[in-house]
Amino acid sequence: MLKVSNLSVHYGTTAVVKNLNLALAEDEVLMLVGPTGCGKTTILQALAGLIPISEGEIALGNWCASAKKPVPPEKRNVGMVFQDFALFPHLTVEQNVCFRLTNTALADHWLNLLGLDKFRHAKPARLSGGQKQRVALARTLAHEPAFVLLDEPLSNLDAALKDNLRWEIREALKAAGVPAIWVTHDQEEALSVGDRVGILNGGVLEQLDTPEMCFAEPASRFVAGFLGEASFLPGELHGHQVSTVLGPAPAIPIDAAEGEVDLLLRPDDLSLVPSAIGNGVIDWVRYEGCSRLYAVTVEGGAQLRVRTSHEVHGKPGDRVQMAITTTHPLAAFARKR
Amino acid sequence: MLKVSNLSVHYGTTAVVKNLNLALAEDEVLMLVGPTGCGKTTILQALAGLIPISEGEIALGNWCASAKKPVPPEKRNVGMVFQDFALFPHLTVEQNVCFRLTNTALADHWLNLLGLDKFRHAKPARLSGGQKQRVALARTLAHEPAFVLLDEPLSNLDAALKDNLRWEIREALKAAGVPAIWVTHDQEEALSVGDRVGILNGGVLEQLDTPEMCFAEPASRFVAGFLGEASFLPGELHGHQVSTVLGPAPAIPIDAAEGEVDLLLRPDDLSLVPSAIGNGVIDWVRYEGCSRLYAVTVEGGAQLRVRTSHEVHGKPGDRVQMAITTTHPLAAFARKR
Amino acid sequence: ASPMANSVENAVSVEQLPKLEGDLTLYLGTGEGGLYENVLAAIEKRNPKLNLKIRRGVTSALANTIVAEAKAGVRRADLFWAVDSGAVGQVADAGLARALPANLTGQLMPGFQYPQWAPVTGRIRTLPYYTGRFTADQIPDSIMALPDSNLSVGWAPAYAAFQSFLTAMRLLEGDKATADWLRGVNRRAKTYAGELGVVMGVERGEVDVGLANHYYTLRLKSGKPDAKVDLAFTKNDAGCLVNAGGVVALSQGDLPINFIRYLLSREVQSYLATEAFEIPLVSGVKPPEGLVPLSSVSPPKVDLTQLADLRPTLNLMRSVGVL
Amino acid sequence: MTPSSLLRWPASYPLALVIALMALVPVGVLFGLASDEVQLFDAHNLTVLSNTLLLMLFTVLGSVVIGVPLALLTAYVQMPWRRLWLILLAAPLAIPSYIGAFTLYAAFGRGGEIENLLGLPVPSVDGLPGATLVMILYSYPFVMLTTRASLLSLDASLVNAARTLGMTLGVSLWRVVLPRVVTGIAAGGLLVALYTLSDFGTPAIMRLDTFTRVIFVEYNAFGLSQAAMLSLQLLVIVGLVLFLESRVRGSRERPGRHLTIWPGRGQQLAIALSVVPILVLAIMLPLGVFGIWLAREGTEGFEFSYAWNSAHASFLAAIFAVVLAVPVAHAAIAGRAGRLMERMTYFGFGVPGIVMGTALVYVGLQLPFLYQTLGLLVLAYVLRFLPLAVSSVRSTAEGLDPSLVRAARVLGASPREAFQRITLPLTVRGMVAGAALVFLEAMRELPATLMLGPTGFETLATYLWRVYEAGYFGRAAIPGLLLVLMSALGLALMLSGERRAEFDVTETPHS
Ligand SMILES: Nc1ncnc2c1ncn2[C@@H]1O[C@H](COP(=O)(O)OP(=O)(O)OP(=O)(O)O)[C@@H](O)[C@H]1O
Ligand SMILES: Nc1ncnc2c1ncn2[C@@H]1O[C@H](COP(=O)(O)OP(=O)(O)OP(=O)(O)O)[C@@H](O)[C@H]1O
Ligand SMILES: [Mg+2]
Ligand SMILES: [Mg+2]
Repeated sequence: MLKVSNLSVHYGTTAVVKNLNLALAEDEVLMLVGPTGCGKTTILQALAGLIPISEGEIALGNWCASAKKPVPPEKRNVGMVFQDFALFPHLTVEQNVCFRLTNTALADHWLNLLGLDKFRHAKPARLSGGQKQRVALARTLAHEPAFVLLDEPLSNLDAALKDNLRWEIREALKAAGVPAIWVTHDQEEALSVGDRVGILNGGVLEQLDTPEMCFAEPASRFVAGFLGEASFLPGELHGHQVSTVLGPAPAIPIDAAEGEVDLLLRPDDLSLVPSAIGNGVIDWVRYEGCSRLYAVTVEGGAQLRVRTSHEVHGKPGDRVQMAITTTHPLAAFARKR
Repeated sequence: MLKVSNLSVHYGTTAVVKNLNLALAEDEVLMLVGPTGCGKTTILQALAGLIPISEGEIALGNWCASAKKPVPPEKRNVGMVFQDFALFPHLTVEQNVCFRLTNTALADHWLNLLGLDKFRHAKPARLSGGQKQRVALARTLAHEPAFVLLDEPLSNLDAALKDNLRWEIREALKAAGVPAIWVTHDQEEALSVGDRVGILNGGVLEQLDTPEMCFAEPASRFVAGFLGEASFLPGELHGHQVSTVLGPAPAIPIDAAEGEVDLLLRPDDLSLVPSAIGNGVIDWVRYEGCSRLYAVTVEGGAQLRVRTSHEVHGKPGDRVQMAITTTHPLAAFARKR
Repeated sequence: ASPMANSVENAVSVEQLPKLEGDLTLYLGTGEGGLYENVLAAIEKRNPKLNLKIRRGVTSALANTIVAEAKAGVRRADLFWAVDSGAVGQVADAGLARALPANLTGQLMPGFQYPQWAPVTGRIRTLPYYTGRFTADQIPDSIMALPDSNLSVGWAPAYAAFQSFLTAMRLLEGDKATADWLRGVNRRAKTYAGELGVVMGVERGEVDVGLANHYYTLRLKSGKPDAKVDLAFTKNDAGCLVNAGGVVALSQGDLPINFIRYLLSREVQSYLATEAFEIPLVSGVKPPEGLVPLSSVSPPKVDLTQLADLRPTLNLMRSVGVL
Repeated sequence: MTPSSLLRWPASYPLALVIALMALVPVGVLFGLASDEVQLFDAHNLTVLSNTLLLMLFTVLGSVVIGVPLALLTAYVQMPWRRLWLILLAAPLAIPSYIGAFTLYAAFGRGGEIENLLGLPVPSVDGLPGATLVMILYSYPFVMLTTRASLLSLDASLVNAARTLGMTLGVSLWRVVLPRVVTGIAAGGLLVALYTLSDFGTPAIMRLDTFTRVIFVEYNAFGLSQAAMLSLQLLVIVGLVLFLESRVRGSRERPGRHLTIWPGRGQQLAIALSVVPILVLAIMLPLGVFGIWLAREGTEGFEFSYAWNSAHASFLAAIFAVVLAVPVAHAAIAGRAGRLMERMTYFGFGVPGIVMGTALVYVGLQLPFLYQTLGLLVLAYVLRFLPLAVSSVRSTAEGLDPSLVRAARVLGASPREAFQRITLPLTVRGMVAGAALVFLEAMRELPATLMLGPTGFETLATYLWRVYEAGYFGRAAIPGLLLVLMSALGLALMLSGERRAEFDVTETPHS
């Protein structure tokens, strides 16, 4: 079981990771998200022992590393899939995957599973970005680590493969009973694959909870905005009921908010019906395949986003009737001053 | 106006791009998608003149390049945003963006817009992946190309920034009236940003059409599967009507299909209601924030995917009632033998 | 032609010499263009039981090595055959040279008999001149008159042979006259790296006259008979100094001494004279072809070992600014 | 920076320190020799000093001007017989510069061989211009090889970015590629500078009064201690050059795709025509002049064992030099102290060979079991030429992507294993180039070979010198030719090793 206490990391004098606390269960998959440059890669490298930590402790199974007593990476038995692949350019795909293996059965298994069989004898330089990423993945998993770190393992794969692979990796991690920390940009990936989600902002963990809780009751506006398209609608909160220009709605106060609040609305919490006497005006619309996303300015000036079936047609400037359709309580944040 | 006729590119003896034909209007944005290794990057490099072509012609404005008479890249006035950034490591961010500019106002504009102001004097090695991508973007756009090639320009950005940037880039391209070819992995990006979408498979362009047409009437099963989660349900097609285990539905025959067909169903074309006497059994379910995605095996053995509100709860093994809810005609492909 | 071939009177023939047997290490210092390889090969051929090891090197470097070896108590060399007498003096001054038997040194011409080393061959200072413009009688016959002539001069001040010549001038004429001479020549001199270069320069007509040992000219002419260069000699001054290369015995036993005897044999001496154009120093051996007999030149009387003390000469050259 | 360098002494330090101290031993001996007599610099020597510095400066500039374009050519341009071009262009390293200087001197000028042969008057080659020309011809390959090694470990696809931004190929090479190989160029320039400082033959033959000549005069006048003192003063200049070179900072980056430039037929011809004069002057002219003399005089006395001796000793030296260079190069990358150790190994290269040789005799005499054995000769070669190996190993090692080593560590490899399996194979190219340089230099080395080899050990260089000294130039033709041929062979062998190490995208399209 991985336990991280009070971890801080500095580059020179700038703190890049501040006071991180984490504990992972036996086979838990933790998704780490956050804006670019917030320190995700840095955390993974610190856990792997690739950069020195300045404070705190990392413990896993039979080792415990601190700033004073570092444990070298090769003693940690962690696996890592690097954002920039880090394939050995002088070795073939097969040799990369078998790097320190004596029994190559597992390597074969992963090469097979990731569709790399026909590239076995190719050098990495000949592969496309996505192919490289799959080799990196195979290499890590074939070495049976006690704990896996994934730095945007799927960021260079196409959507179809990504979707399948995502679940294959998750299942493999679960089957092996290895805990993992998985960095991603993809909020869909973060919410669906992980057992828990950690949202990082400027080196600080803003929330660490189940996907459902992070999504429904974000700890901050930042988290709300980061996980899915958040719109905010002003309202008056009394107890667990809020009144807005779109009518009343059930609400959950965040950080004991009261009175003037901003209500978090997601595109699916709303409905949109074309109506000449509606309460909003379409700003823009985007086609998304199955659905369309509308941005609508409602009375009071708030711009809200709402997702409809692709069969609903509306043009910018059209007047529409908006309503809150969700039945679950909505997160309410104290109004910013 | 860009015109590509009969373009083929070989690496050694392997044809990587086969017989590509394209024409782009004044300010059109063409999204190019396809599985990894299908030749997207290769096409862009051929258009930019970075690799020799083996057949065909590329014409833009005042130049026309063929296999016999290549035009060097610097004569093409083509801007390119590279998949692997290709920033000049020995220059600062500002020097990169101003690379060949005499008037740096445009550089300032883009540095500003992309939030790079505080990194002006940093060297690329110190930036995180996403930051680098933004610099690459700024550099290309600041040089006012007549035509822009983007190789997965957003693949390393986080979701929030990606969403904004996507539209900013599109608008900038439109405002400047420059046509662009934009390679992406992200089918959502492909469908929403592009004026047209090209789906590439093994070096061949399988379909080139508006996003709506590509999505609703895919030219092949491959295209159907590539753009969004496709499920196929067996049915009997007569004219424009198909009958299935989930009942009848309107259909569009693809390639003059008749009789035994597979009906293309997207997760949003279906509804799911928990029901002890339902016609399907849940295989798995995934949380997606606003929604949940279910995989359900229906009578006859087909596995269908259906997306519901996140408020619908169901566990694997539960019996549910499935129905086709869409009113638009569904694409029907001749049954594979 | 084999070095053991023609026989001349007065000198000892190799036929009369004892056979050489055993291991012998010879340090062979070249540096001015000696070619002794054929001599050594012939001696080896004649003495199959002789195991001769040769270490070749720049003369001064070998001298330094011998001194360094002695200091470290490592003795590897039995003999040191050096191309110039200065190096011999250097080794002798370090007390490393073994005294030679009188019956050996007695074979040498008078004036070339030294107790601790044996000169093998001599070379004479000459004034090679460009025959394209000059005849012999236009060349001054006194070296000290050279600055006052209107000839352009090629020289190689950094060259050991030149420095020995200048040392002799210093000994004969004094420091002041030598310094004046240097200044005078320097005004019309062209500097070359070595005296072979000087002779080649003269042959091309780059300069009118050069200062060089005799054999460069003779060798050049033997390869190129129509070469536009010939030799002129001064009289009874440093300009026609006869210097010598020599050999030192460094280890005990008869073998090194007997080896030296071979070098002074009639056959070796005449071979060196005919093939290498060096001047034999054993009486009764003919001088090289193309060279006037020594007797007609009248070289100055100088103790060659004194020429080893180059330091004052170098200081003088520096002060005048030719080095 | 790797974590190990932050947490403790880099593993390469102790070894590098031992090697650096070893390399300093001869310099220490010079101090010992010089302490006998102290006579400092006199005013006259100022012109000598300025000649020396000018020769060094012009030679370095000229070598860069010739060597860098040739590096670009051999690294990126797809030419027919590219390996042959590379080998020919590196071959001048195998020709002793005194041979080159002498033949150039003999060929040009009034009454020179060219005038004799063609009847055309040609200007003579001597003085500062002549010496500079010769030094450039015989030392530009240092710059070419180190720059080429840097170029090959560079992400040259950035040229593509520059070209799409509207820059021509030439300008983008200039602005985007060259600034990133300044360390490689500087490393080559350093070697050229040190070589120029220590060379005696060329300035002597070209009649240029330089520092080495003063030293040589002293040495020949048996002023060994004065020569040692002057050598130490020369070392001050060496130190200055080393310092200047260490100020050059390139950017460190991840290796990437190679660039391939496809010239048309006409361009290929133009390139060939511009390269040929260099080869004519540096290789064909000396061999041709020797050939003329060979015809005039005939040859005798040459044995093929000389060639074997040359190759054998040089090969051993190349291997050992590279083995020793690896820890030194890695120490240099790891930190400041390591950098200092690396610098220390460079001193041996800047002292005139004969003085260095004498110092090594003193060293050898302390090791009687080694004295006058092949072992000591190889050791001497290694001490003299270690910088050649170090500089090329270092420049490739610097280009190594640090995340590769991290990946290996995370997969469970100890630092040692990661070094053996990742760092080492990925720096093979630099090691091969370094070995090639040492091999070529050792092939033409003279003073140490004469002074330290086993008695009777004759190599091509010593034989060449012997017949040159004796004025039997015709006999120099065969060993001269053999020297060039064998060096080319050695180069070819090593370059085939390099090809195997070229893992990146050299499998270029349409190959
Ligand atoms: N070697 C370094 N020296 C100094 N600062 C660094 C270094 N590496 C990264 N940083 C800085 O540390 C911060 C965190 O970087 P990190 O790579 O962890 O971000 P990230 O969250 O992984 O970003 P991305 O999503 O773009 O990969 C960034 O602001 C970056 O500029
Ligand atoms: N230099 C090369 N030599 C030989 N084959 C190559 C080379 N570069 C790419 N290929 C091959 O050409 C095919 C197309 O590569 P390309 O890089 O265009 O793919 P892509 O569609 O951009 O993939 P990705 O989405 O992973 O970036 C791949 O199968 C790849 O293996
Ligand atoms: Mg990162
Ligand atoms: Mg690509």
